[in-house]
Amino acid sequence: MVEYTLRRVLSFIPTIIITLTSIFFITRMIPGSPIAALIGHQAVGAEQIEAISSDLGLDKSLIDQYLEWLPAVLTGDFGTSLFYEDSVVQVVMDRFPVTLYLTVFSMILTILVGIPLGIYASIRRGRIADYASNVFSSLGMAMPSFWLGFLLIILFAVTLDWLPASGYRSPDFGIWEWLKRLILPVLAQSLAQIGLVVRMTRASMIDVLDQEYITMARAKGLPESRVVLKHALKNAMTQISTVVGLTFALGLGGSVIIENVFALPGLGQLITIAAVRRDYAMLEGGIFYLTLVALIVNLAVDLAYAYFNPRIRHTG
Amino acid sequence: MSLILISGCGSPKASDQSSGSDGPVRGGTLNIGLHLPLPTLDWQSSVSHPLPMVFGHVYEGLFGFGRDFTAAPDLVDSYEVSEDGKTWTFVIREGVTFHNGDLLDSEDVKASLDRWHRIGPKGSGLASLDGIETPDSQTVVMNFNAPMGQFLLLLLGSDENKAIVMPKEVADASTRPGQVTEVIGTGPYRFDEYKEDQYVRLKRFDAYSARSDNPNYQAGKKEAHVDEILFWIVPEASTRVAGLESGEYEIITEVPDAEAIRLRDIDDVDPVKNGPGVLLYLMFNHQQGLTSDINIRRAFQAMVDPSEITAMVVSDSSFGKTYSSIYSPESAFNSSKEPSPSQSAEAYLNEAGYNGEPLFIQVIATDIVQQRVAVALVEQAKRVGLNLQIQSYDLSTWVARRRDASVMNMYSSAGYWVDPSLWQPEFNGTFPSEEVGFSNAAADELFANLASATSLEERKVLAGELQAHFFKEVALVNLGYIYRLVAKGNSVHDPHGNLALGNLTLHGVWID
Amino acid sequence: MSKKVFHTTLKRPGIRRWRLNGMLIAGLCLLLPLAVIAVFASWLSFLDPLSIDASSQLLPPSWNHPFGTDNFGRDVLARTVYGAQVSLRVGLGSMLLTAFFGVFFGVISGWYRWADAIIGRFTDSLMIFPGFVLAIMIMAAIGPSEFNVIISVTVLYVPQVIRTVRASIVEFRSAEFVDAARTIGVGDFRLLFVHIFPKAAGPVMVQLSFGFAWAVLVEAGLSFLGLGTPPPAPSWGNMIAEARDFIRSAWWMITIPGGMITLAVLGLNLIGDGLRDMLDPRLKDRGVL
Amino acid sequence: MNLVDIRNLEVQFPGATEPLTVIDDLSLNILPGEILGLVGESGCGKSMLARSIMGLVPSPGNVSKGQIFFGDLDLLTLDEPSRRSLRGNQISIILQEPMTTLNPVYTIGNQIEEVLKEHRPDMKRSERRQLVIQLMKQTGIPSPEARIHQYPHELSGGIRQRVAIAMALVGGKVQLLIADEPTTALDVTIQAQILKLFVELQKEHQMSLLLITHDLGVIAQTAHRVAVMYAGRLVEVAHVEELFDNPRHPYTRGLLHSLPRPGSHSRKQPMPSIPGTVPSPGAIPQGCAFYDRCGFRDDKQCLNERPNLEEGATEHWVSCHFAAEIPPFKVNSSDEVTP
Repeated sequence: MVEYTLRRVLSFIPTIIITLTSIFFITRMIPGSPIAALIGHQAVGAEQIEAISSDLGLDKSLIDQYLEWLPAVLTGDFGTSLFYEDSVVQVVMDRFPVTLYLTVFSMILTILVGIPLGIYASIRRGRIADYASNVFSSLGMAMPSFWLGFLLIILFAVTLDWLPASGYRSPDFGIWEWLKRLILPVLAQSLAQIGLVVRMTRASMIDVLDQEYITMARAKGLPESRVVLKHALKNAMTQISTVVGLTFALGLGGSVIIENVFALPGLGQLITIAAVRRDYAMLEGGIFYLTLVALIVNLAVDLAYAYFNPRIRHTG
Repeated sequence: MSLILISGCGSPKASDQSSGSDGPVRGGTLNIGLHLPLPTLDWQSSVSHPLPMVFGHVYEGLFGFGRDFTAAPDLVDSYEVSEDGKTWTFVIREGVTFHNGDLLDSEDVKASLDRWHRIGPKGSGLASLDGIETPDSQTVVMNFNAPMGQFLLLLLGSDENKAIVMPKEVADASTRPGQVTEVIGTGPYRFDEYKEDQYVRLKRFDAYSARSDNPNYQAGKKEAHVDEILFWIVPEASTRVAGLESGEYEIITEVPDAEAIRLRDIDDVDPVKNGPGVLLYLMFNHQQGLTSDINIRRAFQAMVDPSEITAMVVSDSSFGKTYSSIYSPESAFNSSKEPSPSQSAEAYLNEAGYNGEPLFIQVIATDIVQQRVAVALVEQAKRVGLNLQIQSYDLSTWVARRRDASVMNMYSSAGYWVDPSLWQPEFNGTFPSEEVGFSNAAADELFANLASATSLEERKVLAGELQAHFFKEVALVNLGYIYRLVAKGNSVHDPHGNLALGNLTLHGVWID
Repeated sequence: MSKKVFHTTLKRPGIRRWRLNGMLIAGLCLLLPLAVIAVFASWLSFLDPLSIDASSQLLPPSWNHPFGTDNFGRDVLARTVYGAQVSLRVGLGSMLLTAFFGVFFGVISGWYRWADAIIGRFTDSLMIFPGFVLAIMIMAAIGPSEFNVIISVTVLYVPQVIRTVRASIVEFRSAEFVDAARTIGVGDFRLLFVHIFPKAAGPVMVQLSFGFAWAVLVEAGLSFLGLGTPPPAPSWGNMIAEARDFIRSAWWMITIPGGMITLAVLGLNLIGDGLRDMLDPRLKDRGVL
Repeated sequence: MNLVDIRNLEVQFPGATEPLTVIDDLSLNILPGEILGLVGESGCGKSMLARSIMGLVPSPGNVSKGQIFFGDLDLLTLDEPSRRSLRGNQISIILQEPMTTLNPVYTIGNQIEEVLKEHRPDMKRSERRQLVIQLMKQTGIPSPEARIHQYPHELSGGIRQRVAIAMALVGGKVQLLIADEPTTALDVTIQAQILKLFVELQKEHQMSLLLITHDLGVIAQTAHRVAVMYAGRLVEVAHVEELFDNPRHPYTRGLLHSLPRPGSHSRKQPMPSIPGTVPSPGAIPQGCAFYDRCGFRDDKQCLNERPNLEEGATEHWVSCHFAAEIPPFKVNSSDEVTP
């Protein structure tokens, strides 16, 4: 297991370099220059533009820029944001908690609801509870999260007036002040994820429950709860953990749009604004850190997979 | 001059009257739901919308807008202008301190004006400045090589980019646009904290030295009743409204006018119609492409139906207005009107030999007003056989394309004009770039005459001539006026009616 | 009842076969009416989805406007129907492109080891980015338009199809009929695309039908962010974006397009489920992906 | 006294229109200490019978009629906890495929020990360990101390099946061991070893063994008595010598004919097989289930009247209308295989 972990962690390095390279070239494909955004509506002379341009290193060739950029970035230096007057990493770290709260809470909710519901549906296969959970998960996956967000706002904020419609306050303002603004975004974010996890849990549980070793476990006289939770679930977990990891990555991507709906000042919003402002450094840093989280979760999932599946652990 | 100050329902604030006997209460936190994040803390370098709303309370200029949208003295105690309009001498009020405790003197004013001139979007109006002298600590003398009749208004930067005053050390150290080292002003509130995209906190500046004359919008005696002002960044309009209703915010900016009808029916919330009227107007590429043909521009002039356009932009008809002048209905120059087009749009298109070629209006994807204007224009163009299409861009691409004569046809803009000379930066031939802009000797001459005209009557006549000239040349097309909606909870008292004026100004505002 | 069923008595006879057809039928029932109306919209005399009318702004649903009107006085029903066209075009267009590139590169990378390394790296680097982020980056880079949405959906989805196709091809690489075909001199290209690929087509079909649903969601999301189909085109995502300011005063503006997206995606997912159970029994009872 | 007494058992699955009967009015007993072979083609209901005894008929199937006595307990009326306390403890089962009967994610030690944890909760950990190792030794697993930490995928098929056997026996009180095709998936040499192990263990533990197989050779080597199943019904039950010498049911005879015997078939002659196919549960004829494939049928009685299982000779039960008339069995007489 140690060796496996080491190997997986080492394989992380090329992945990161590939990620950074993709980010660099895709963001530099974006038309329009950061200078235009920086100077806004005013008329500025050509000399001034050149001055700013060379100040920002934009007058060099793309390859030169890349070769200067990559080593710096690998040491964690994404430069200074054009607009935030602060190091990119600093700005990203300011926003990071918001996105993390959103995605992690959504993930926790997804796991707490999705896996048990999927297990329940699998053991009630073909009965009403199974169909009900199928309808629920199919609808959840079909609804666009941002639309669901608005429906939740209409219901809980406008009609019932129980929760704020959007915005964010840091925990400094009090736990409830903080938490109550995350409830609706987390709900909107989770529903599709729950749908996915319910379906995958159900499917892999059904696969597993049809296996002979489940019959065998029952034949040993084990109570049904142990059969399902010990013998079936651990086998199904290999697949479920993969889906959970994938769902987390999808959630990180989806957070961009949810942060937009609920006006949460997180990484997603930062990335959208940076894209509009052509704040290359900010955009690159933002996307990289968002992707990095996805990669780390992926790694964790791989390790979990190995943990649940001795065959991988020993031979993989 | 008639100002529309009171909310659309026509009932003056009952709460204000009833509480009038109690007088202002000191203290409390005022929570504002602000519609946009601050792109920068450097107001001097930006015309961005929310900046005046926040920093108007932190910084002061030599002058500020008065209730009648003329320049009223603020940091200035007295001033005089030479006969030729080229030399302006200001005497600064004594005993004004910055938020860092330093005393304001003429060097600070000079450094601030220099920086504004250098990097301020509206500071470019000082092109004819020869130099600034500071004969003593309270006196600033500015010399121009041309008459500057509009100078005081210019200092107000259309209420978007005012010539504010900051300490000399800060002004000198902050060389790059967008990056001010410290936010230090002389206003009644001091800047406390900005949490990126979350909130801005201002605290009352207890050492503030107010003027002694009557409160007058952004000038006169400014009273700071509340202890702190928290501007919450809430880009989502529905959230701002919900927050207002739940009492989370006391005041919210940029309320969708669709909400006005509903808000009037809610007891503890007051909608406030905010003026002066904002002109929506269409700007063209005057140098290249189809729109360089005056007959095409005239077709647009003849084709537009401002009543329909404003109806599309605002949802509540009381917030739109058709008004055939490029000066705000609330301004002193509201007497002169545009004539009517003499031919139909189809006839102009015929003259132009137009044959269904596509024309493009470029919009900023995130700008709802621009988008709505464009949608309406496209449909109106369709009716006269003009093939107009929308091109939607992010802000910076939009800005870049606007300067590019080979791709730009037209865009819509919005703003209020309370003085004819304020049009000068838009039509001096360099805006948005020399390759695109409107440049015209007759207009230049009119602007020059305005610069040396000091009497209101004289200026009014020139304003009328300028408008007629713009109409004839179709420098721009008037698309109608809209009013903005601000809303407050009725715990908020605004004895001077400042919330109905221009950008959010909270002087004199107090809460129960 | 066939003999086969008797042999599988331990594995619950009969039940699933009926259900899988049920899913396909349910999916078609949801989607077909929508698709038919969208395709024949021009013949069905809907109102002009673009024409504005200051006298009928924000009208609630009525006989004249069954889904009400929006803030421009445009008929929401007409916009919904034409919005369906946008969604269908994006879904169909991106899935056709995805199928073409996915199958081509998938087959190549499954067959030639040298290509596998290159294509594999490429797909990996595209799949690194969490979901939507790559789409945002691409749309920011190439600008908002319906065609660009198709491209960006394709870029996002092609790696998954490449992987599926590749896996099937690798499975067949050493199959007997392949050796047999080779010995009688069938060329690589013919072998791959005529003999092998059709055997692997089932999973691709299934994946494309889920991809279609996903494309509808991505288009809506991008348009909502202002990065997709530009206004005034009546795309469902645009309609939701435009409805933001009116969620209190005009509920029909936001509920209807969102409901349509939900129905369409639900229908497409059900079709995918049904197809999967029919074409690719190995994956029975699996979810999307 | 019977160890197991099955009376008129019927197992059904819900069908599209009416329930499908997979075990039809089956009565059978198992004596203490005997090895009872249960033979039949795959799908005839053998495994379902085993699962009925275990109480593990897969949903949505269910036992719709009959009784199963284990000693004097009627298993079908017991509540679930009581049944569970018998399973793996007094009644154990070994399944066909050792690859899939062991849970891939737990060590085999864990999986064997689990039985003890369930049924002998008072046992200490170390005692359990000891017992597991002892049982593994007994089932012929080399170096059990190391093996208990291994996962199923690290073991060979034969060892896995031995693990399954150890798992079945570790409870220590086993009275009935059901082996459902325990050697089918194994190599021939391993098959013999495992069968030998079964016989040894059966004697040692003094238990009854229900050996389910489709392989008459296996039966001939090990069983005391044989029961033959066809399409959910029992067609013949007899002592093993009696059955092989004097099969009375045409189906049994067909099976015996198709049994390869050294020298009994020339290379040119194809090995005889029973023509036709087993009817599916929804399509069983009203009369004899074997009617379609039978060489002795008549068109009246066999078609319309279901034969009962009757004791012809001593302890030789047959269900055939013509049991008495059919001529003595002669290997290679091909007269009876075609209808």
